[in-house]
Amino acid sequence: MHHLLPLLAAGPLLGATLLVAAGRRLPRVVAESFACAVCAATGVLALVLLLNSSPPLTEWVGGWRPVHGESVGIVVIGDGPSLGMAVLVSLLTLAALVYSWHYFEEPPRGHAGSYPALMLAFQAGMCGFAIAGDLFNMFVFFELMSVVAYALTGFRIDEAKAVQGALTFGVVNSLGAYAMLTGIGLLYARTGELAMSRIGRGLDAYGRPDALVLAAFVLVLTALLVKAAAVPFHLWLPDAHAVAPTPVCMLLSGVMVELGAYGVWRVYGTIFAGPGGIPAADLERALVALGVLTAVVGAVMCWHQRHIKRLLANSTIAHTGLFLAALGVLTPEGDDGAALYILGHAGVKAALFACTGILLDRYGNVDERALHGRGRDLRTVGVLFAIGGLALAGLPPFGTGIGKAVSEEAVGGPLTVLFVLASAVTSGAVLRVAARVFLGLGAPPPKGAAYETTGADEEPETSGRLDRIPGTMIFVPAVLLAGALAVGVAPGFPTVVSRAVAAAGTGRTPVDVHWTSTGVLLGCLSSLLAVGLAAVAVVRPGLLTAPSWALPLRRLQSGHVGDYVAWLLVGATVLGALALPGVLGG
Amino acid sequence: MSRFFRLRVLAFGGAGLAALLVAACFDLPGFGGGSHPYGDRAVRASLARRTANVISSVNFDQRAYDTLGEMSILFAAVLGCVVLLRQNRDEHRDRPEPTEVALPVRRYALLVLPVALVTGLYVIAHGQLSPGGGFQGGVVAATALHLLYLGADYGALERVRPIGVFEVTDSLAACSYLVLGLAGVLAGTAFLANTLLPYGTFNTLSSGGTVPLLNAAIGMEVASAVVVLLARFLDQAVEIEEEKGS
Amino acid sequence: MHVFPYLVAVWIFLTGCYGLATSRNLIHAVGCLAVVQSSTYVLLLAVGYRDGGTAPVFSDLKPGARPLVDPVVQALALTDVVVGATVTALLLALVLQIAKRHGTVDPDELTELRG
Amino acid sequence: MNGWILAATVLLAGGAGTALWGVATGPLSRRVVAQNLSTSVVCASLLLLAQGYDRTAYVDLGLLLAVLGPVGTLVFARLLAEDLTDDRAAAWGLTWTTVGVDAAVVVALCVAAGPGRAMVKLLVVGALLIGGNLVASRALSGGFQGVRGG
Amino acid sequence: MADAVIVVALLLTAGAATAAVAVRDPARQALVLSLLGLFLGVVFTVLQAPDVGLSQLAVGSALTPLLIMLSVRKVRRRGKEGGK
Repeated sequence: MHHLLPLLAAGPLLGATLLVAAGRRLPRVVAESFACAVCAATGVLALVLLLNSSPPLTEWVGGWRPVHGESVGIVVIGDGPSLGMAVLVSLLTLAALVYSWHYFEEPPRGHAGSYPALMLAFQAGMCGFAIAGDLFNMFVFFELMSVVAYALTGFRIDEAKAVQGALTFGVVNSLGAYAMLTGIGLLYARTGELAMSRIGRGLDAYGRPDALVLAAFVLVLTALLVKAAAVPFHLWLPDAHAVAPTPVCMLLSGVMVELGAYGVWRVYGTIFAGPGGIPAADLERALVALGVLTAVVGAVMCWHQRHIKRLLANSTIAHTGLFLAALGVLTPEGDDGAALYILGHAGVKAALFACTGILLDRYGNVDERALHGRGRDLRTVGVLFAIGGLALAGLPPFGTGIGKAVSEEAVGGPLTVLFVLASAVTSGAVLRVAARVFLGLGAPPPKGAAYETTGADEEPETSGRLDRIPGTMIFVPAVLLAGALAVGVAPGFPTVVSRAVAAAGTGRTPVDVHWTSTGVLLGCLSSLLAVGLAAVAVVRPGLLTAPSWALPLRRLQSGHVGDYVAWLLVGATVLGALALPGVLGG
Repeated sequence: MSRFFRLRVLAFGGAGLAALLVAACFDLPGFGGGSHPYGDRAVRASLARRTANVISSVNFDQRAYDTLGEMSILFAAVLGCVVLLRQNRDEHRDRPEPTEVALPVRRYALLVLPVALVTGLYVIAHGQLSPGGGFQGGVVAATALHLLYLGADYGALERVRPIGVFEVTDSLAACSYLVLGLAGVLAGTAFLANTLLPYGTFNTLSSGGTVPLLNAAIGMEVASAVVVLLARFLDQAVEIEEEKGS
Repeated sequence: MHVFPYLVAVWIFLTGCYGLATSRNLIHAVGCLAVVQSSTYVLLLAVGYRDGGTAPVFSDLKPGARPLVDPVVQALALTDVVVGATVTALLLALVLQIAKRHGTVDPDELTELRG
Repeated sequence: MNGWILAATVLLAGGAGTALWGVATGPLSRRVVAQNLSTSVVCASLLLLAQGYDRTAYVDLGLLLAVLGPVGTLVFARLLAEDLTDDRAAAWGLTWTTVGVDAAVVVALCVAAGPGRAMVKLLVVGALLIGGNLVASRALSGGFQGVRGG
Repeated sequence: MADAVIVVALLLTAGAATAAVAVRDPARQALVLSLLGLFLGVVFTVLQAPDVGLSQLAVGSALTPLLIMLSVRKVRRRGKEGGK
């Protein structure tokens, strides 16, 4: 069984190469069906492997099994979290492919296969990243998914914003990747190994952590946190996610960003968790601090957007902050909570993007103010959008709800307030949009604000504006929301997730995860708060308009690539400073 | 952000990172140190499989999965460039005027073109023996073709370079690398396992099992990918014009 | 000499970052990114160097005749070179489109995405 | 450290250092000439290093640079032709000096290698390098007339 | 003493990298970058990595400059047409 693990990356790649080879002569339908088939087959493979993943699978690619505990090959890991991420990646890619089925704008002449081929390569990159057990291999697949993501983000070359967002995305993420490679170089110098578990053992054998371990930790985490869009590495994300084609947004926000958080968990757990790595207290301080900051900044920025895709992108930032905080407390419950939250969030966020895409294709506009009341005739979309908004707040029994409840229990204390508030604010912003656009509530807002990105005058992604919404475009968000619901209601599913996470960790005993009354109450509280916020925003917009203190925060989001690079360096410094005490204190 | 503020932020971040990295440098094992456990194992493994160039053995045998990723990055980036540099709706093509090239330059280009192609092929073919391999040779061969543009003119290059063929070669070469890897799974060993072919005699062209085959696949892939890539850039720089007034 | 090559790598990394942050031309910025990347090559190969060693390539060398440098970092650096070249190409393609759509390649003049 | 490596070190410190200075400063015409010069200097040092390390396999680096280096200069000559029409980049004195150095290096290496395949390879590299250098210089001093569109 | 050539090569590389950042015009920067590629090739040779040196020379001496110069040309041509 374990021999099949590398096929999770190789399978989609094979499909992509075949599509490009035959793409010149292939009719569009055939190319897209083929891509869906390959994607689904990979998903089934990942699922089958996942069901067989206890005890965790390990595969040495090329058959270089360790001799006397030493190998020259690359190890690939198939445990619960890695295969779970691979399944999630495959499902979302399939959803994105079905969503863009036949609707996506005319492919370049003679290249009918190129868009589905890029999607398959994206899937391959993300799956390869998820199952990597070798640090350099992780870097390679990190780069693969990044490169494909840049190309897909800039896919609509006649959109000025799209190409600009894609370039910022490309520069910042590449810089992060090179930082990671520098970190790999440092770790290789110290331990002479590349497999993550062996690097960890090498560090432990060396003894106390020193500046080298700290620097390697900072550099590797910089790359992963750039991917995960933690403040202050996050600035590229709204620019890229707001301009990418909708199906790509579903993947970027739904799973690629979360892969960054997953990477942090994986790298810390296998490399830096031992006595030679970074002490747990320091990681906790660093991750929780960055997570809180990210959640706050994301929520504030989310509230102040009028460009709907940008609003959703900022809500992704806020939620990543919550994931990082949940992972950061380093308890089994925190890991379980984050895993469930990521699963639920993926479905909800992808569904919200899918609904926004329908608005874009129908009205050529994703501006909350310009669309005021125009979505009245799109009842189904409006209902889906509102449900998505509520689910974002963690309304029971959605998957986001149980994920949030478990995480809240794990973090405890004042952080619970943060979870409630951040999810309520992002959800409130989405509900505000729903009320204004689909119900036409409230007065049409006045024009003109200085420092913001409007969503007016966007080109639809279809070959023309849609008069009728194709069934697939409604079907996909509905299924995605149903999936998010299933994460919360399927009996025993949370416990299964908990078991899978436990089996991959340090052999801790799995805990029973289920809805608690506190969790349900807090979920309902967030949802109520969100509805309240949205209501106030619609009825009395004056009460909640941009207070002046938020303006400096918004000025940071300048779209200038130089600024983003400068903040990346600051982020690395801050990360180093947060983790420093444990290294100094011997 | 103003320029001044950006510089301040940059100075803060840069200083912090610089301090961290310099401190890390002093904790690194001294330059030229002797402890390379993985490297020593790789040399032994390479000799056991009779591959004379250990780097090729690492690339195409021991860590062939990394090379798969690397090849996919190249493949995806070229595909991305093809998509990003496509001719847009508001653009049209202009035939470029032919260029006058000084005679010695033209002669040199036509003379060196075959030499460079042969050099490229030589570098690919000896990849598992002496320094070189599919990537290096592929780039040389692809660059050589563009001597036609540099030394003659763009039309001459276009005549010998059917882009469609190169695109298909690019993807089929990538495909064959994957198929060679899958053969290992089908044979019941492992993905990209180099156990199907005899390892041959040390230091000959056919030594190393599947290493020469994978090397050749990469060479083809890189050469055609670079040709396609440059074709897109040349297209933009030379042929594609925007509609006036748009 | 013990740390000099590493310090050179750090210098190149930071210089490249400085150029990237202060660049007034996106093509120049992509060039600076290539500079940043070259620091990783230097670091990797410096890590793998062994005093008096030679390349582990046996076409003109008897196995065991001389000490060898680390082949693994060389394979990593080789991968890295390829990645760098392709990323440069892809980013340049995006810069070309920016030049077309915005009419400028000065990041200070790109003001569409903000807030 | 043997004589060959010492020679390469001196050549690099002197020649390549000068080339770097020339490329980084001054008018464009001077910069392209310095770029062309750097190919010759670096290629000669690579050949010297191959001999110094006693590794014939390293000669491939010199071969590759001798083939591609002038191609790189042609790229600049062609795509900067418009900028170079006003002040032509001619520095024939410098060009002949480097050609002389290259020839001396190749001859010395051939003597050291003795007759055989290695010597043929060295001669090929030398011919490509010197020919490429001269042609690239020619191209820089107005080798591309009327480059418009093409 | 055997390290002298390594030091020289590293210094040249650091110098070229600094110059590549300091030279702000992209066409001129491309010239410096091609030199940086050559010097990196030398560094790789003296660090006994001829394989990496070959690929660096193959990429850095002609391919990257060609890509950058083609981009510069396209951007400039646009600028000129816009100016008319």
